[in-house]
Amino acid sequence: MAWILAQRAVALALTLLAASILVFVVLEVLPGDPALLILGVNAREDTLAALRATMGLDQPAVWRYLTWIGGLLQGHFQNSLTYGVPVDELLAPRLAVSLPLAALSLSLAVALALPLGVLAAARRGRATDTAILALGQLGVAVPNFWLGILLVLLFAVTLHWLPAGGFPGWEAGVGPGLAALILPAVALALPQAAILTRVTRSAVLEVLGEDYMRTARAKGLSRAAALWHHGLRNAMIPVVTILGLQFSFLLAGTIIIENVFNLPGVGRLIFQAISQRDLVVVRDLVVLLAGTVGVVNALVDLSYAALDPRLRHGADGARPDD
Amino acid sequence: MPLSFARGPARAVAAFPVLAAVLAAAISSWPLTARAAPPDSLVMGMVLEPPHLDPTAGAAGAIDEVVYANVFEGLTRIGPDGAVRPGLAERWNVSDDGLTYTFRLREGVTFHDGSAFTAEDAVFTLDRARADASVNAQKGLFEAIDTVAAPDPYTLVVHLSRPQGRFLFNLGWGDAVMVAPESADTNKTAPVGTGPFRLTRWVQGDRVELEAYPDYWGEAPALTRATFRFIADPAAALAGIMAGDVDAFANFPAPEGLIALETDPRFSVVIGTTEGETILALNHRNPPLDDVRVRRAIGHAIDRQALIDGAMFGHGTPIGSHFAPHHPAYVDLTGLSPYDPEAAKALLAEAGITPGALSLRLHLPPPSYARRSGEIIAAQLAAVGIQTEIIPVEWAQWLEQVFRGHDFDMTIVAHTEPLDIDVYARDGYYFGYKNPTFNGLIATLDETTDPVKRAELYRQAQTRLAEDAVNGFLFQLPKQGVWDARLHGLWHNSPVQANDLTGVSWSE
Amino acid sequence: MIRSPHLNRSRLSPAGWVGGGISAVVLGTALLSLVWTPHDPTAMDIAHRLADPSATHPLGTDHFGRDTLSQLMAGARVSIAVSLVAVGLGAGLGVPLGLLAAARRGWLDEAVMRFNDLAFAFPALLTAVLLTALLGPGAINAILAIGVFTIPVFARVTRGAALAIWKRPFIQAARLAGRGRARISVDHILPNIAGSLIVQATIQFAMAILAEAGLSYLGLGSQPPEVSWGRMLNEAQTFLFLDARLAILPGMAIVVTVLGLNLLGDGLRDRLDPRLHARGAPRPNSHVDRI
Amino acid sequence: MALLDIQDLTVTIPGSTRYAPPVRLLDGVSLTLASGGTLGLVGESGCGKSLTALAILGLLPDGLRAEGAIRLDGEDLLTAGERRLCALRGRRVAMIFQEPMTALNPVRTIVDQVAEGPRRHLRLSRRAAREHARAVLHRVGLDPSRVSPDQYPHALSGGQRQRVVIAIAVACGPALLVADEPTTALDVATQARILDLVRDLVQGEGMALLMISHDLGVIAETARDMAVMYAGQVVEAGPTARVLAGPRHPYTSGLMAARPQRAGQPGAPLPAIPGAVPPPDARPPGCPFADRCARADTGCRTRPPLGTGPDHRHSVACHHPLEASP
Repeated sequence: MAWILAQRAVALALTLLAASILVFVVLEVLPGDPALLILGVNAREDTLAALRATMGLDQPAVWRYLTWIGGLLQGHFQNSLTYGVPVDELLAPRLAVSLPLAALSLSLAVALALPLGVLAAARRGRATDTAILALGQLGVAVPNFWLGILLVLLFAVTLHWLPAGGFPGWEAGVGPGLAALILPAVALALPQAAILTRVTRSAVLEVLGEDYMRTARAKGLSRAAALWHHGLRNAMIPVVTILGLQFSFLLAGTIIIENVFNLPGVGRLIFQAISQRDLVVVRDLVVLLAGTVGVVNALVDLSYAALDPRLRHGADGARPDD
Repeated sequence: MPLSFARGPARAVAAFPVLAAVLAAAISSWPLTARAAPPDSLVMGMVLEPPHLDPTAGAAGAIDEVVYANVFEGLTRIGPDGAVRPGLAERWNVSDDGLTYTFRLREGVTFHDGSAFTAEDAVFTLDRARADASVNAQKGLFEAIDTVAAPDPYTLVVHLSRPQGRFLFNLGWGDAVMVAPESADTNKTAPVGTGPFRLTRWVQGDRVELEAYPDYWGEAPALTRATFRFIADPAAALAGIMAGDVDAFANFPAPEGLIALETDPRFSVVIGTTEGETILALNHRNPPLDDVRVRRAIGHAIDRQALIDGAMFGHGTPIGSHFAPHHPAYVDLTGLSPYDPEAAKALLAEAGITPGALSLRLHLPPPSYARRSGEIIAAQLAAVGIQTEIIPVEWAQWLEQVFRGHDFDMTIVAHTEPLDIDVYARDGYYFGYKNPTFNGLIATLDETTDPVKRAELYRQAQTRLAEDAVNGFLFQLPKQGVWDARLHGLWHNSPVQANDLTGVSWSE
Repeated sequence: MIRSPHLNRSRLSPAGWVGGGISAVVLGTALLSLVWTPHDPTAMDIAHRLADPSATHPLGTDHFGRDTLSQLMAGARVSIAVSLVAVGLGAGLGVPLGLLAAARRGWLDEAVMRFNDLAFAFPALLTAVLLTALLGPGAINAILAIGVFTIPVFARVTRGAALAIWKRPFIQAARLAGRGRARISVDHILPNIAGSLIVQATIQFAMAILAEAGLSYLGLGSQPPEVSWGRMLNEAQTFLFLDARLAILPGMAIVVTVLGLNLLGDGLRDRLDPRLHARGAPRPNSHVDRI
Repeated sequence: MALLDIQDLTVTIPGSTRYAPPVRLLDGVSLTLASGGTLGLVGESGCGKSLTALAILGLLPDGLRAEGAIRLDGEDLLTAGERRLCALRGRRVAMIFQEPMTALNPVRTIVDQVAEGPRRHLRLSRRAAREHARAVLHRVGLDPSRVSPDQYPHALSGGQRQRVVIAIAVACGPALLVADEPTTALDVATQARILDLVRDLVQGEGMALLMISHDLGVIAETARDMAVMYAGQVVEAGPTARVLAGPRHPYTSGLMAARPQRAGQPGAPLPAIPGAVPPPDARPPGCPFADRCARADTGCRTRPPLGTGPDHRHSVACHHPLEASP
């Protein structure tokens, strides 16, 4: 277990190192001078030079990379070029939007997909199964941003039930906050749920064909009891794998969805920062996101061990999937 | 033999989506249509968020749109009509040679931190703006200043090195607002000015909240709270104002959205003027754009009305030169470059260009007026045999590649600074226009203070540009104001980029 | 869990046929748009903008008065072209990489897999956004951005399928006969995993259509005067209150296309993918003592 | 009254199209087993032995149809409701499976899996069920000092796992124990010990045993009566000693001839009998064994044989049975 953890940590560190170098280099060659953007068309050469100096842009690239990474390792974030405040201060209020959004859509997706997937598997080949499969196919094909637009059209423009976009802030209360997040969360969740439903269905079907399910039935357990007590935990392994993979899609999805719904979250911040050439914010966010994906993948691996005792001792330490 | 799944658990699993639906219904029952703010407060929507809140250290118009006249004040201020009015300077004298300005400052003015505003602060402000290490985006405004002195706490004497006709106007810009030495360096995030409102909170990416400053020297504003919300997406902006989340947009981002709002009695839609001349800038450095016949051909190829209809949904005034139509010195020169594709083709032929042989790049910055106009112009140019490659760019790239790098053929941009016809006299300016006669006109203008003579010089300058077909002159950007019909006192026009809230109030 | 012995595995399922039909129609429309559209998809007629559907404009016009039907047809062309080239790029690099990794194993295999992990650690869209910010928006760069993320998918699938084939006796025999690893990869491995690859390509193609739409929606895909479904959606978004039709139609085009490709992919998977019998789907006879 | 009485059990799978006829997997199987008795069911792989076992437990795969009657204590299981079947499974009739490697849930401890039946059927508390399970595990030879009941299956050897499977089956003291090839997946030494355990349990607890095996040796050691199945039908049945001493069906004799080879691989063709079991959808109209039978004539290929025998205890379904030995 400890060995797996150590392996994971080293891999993650290497990934992050590669990611940081990659993003730094990309941003170095990205056209657009942040100082010029701040000072605009009437800026004079001496003014620009003065601003670049205050932003530290006149230092050599290697030095800037090292001070950046060194600072990050000590938990010290540099100041955003546009906002002039440390990135973590900028990030905190954004996370207060993006994290609840991600959590909401993820739990929505899971709450929809697991029961539907199990139901479809249990009713395999019947009308219920066919309907769920058809809905799933449709869900996979719908781009989340278009779904977002449709939801706005229906619930905001036509019915006036929910706000079309924007975020009132949590200080306005939990209710209005959640109300602002519900449509974006649904737009993010439904396509994910469609994929998850299909995975759950086939995982449960596979488990239903396992010998130990028959053993359980031979003990006198009903189909449902056998599925509940013996099937679900085994079926969860591929589902958790896909959930982990989806997390990265979820991050990407929030970038688009936050733009559709005008939510001041991390996704909008990164989009803004790229267009404003706020190199400091972009590189911090990219490394942060890559790190989050890495940590989530590691958590997925750990959850295998929680789900499957065979992996706890590293006996046959391969992933059950693949 | 029963082979189906037992019924009980099927019902149990089916309960999950039901729960979710109930949860959604519970949330949706929250009151959402209530007006966003009580009558002594205002939520103002803006398209762009200011990068920071110090108008003396950045060019972004959004900074001024939040803080100008609200948080920060200058010695003079620009009124809604564009005229210079007294600000923190109660009155002033100008010496006969036009070189010495003596300002009498208001007494009893305090900064938001409680410290008094005196002539020492004014000296500090002006010296800081023109210092070597200055990061003022409009350092050129202070170029003519020779010395600044404070003989007593309420008197400020400024000596110029040369007469400058627009000096008092310049002092009314956001870049010239008064700041205190103690807070100058932190104004970006914690602005400390002398205005009627002070900052209470800034949620980056979302909003800036202001509240009335109780010790304001002047008449207290009717509003006690004001919130600026940043909504970049036009659809979200429309939804926001429809839902009452936002009370006003000084400049609504999408002209098509106005169609729905104009017929709605809940809203006032006021189309005003801005200082934004929208032009199709041509790079004179790149042949054949150095050929006046080609530039004129481009002028004839453009159907301004189609442009205004298609890109701006009918809002906007066609222009024939680089000058705002609402200015007294404006001359309508659109007749010099009427829409005439045949004339355009003839001119191109005259310049030796075979149809389809000329291909030009068109760099388009992000605003929708530019992107949409670009698409239409590309189609119009194609009709006279000029191929166009559309290259959308972010502002950062536009500034570096187009504005400074001069690596472009054509671009569409609105020049939003007031009375900025002088940019055509600048050496090495991005479109590369060179005309000694025009430069002479501008030099004379700069030193002329007599309004009548200035107007005449402006007319000559406009005509010169139109005759030289320096750029494609498209239309004056409208100010598309939309607000709750019960709101009063918002500016109808925008002579400077500002949302002055001092006179805003709710009827009821 | 018993499959009838009568079940004919060589036939496509009805859903597969539907998917194939939809894909064919979309492809046909794209090809047709090369030679004929009801109107020039880029021709503006500002006087007749936002027109409702009529005899001249069966699906109405957009904010510049362009014919929506013609635009949708031309959009199919761009979506398919971008996706096809992107998937071709991904397969063209990913498949050899996967074959190589499976044939050589060792450090090369390890390097390929780590590269995969790295690619998966980055949110694909974020990288695509960065890439287009770096290179400028446009169809070519959208292809690059999408293609880059298709490479590891193909590499992984190829490697997995190839490894299974390498263990087969006939490959061992070929090895003993002195054939080189490269030869075996091309002559024996590739034909045996082609089914899986075709299925994967179909699915990736659908993903690429979605990705292209997403990039174009953000304004990072193909540029005017080229028409694409994603950009049509982007442009339509501000007209939501005026004319929802403009936002609904391109979205439906995307959904139908992706749906068709996914159905086709699933149908092909049932028919072509041998791994189906190994996992994921019901195992025939697992319960019954070999009837 | 017999404990288990199977009459004319036929299991069919519907045709893949509307016009295709249903395929018969089991064709008129009749078996009886008295309380406390032992019955062996033998035949090559694919003869329908396991399907018979699953039919008794009511665990036929989805889509299969069973007709005829399976009576347990006089109660017809084919018409019983699912709820009733759940109450009987594990309590009155239990089953030992062939593959100990896959028959156990990998994510639950063995004591958990053994305790589940008692908790349900014997209405024991969680704690009492676990105590019971520990005792059963000890009874099947898993000494708690050597094999912790809190282990997961993957930590156990094949033989140990099969003991757990047996423990699960016998935990509630069923009247009928169905053992489906319980030793096939095990090595020879372990096979013997597991067989001893099964025999010991059956005798000790007074259970009836239906032993299913392709191995005549296993049947000879454990069953007093036996039935030989071929292609979904019972072709010969009688007291084990009599049948083995004088097989009357050519197939039975073929099986016996093949015995010394002990085909290790299930499903491998028996060397003494040429050909293989015909698949269910390709059975000949007459005697299903006709194609492999040296004694077959044209009548064998067209007319199905009827069950006959020298007396009612030893029956055979063959047109040309071998001579009964004295």
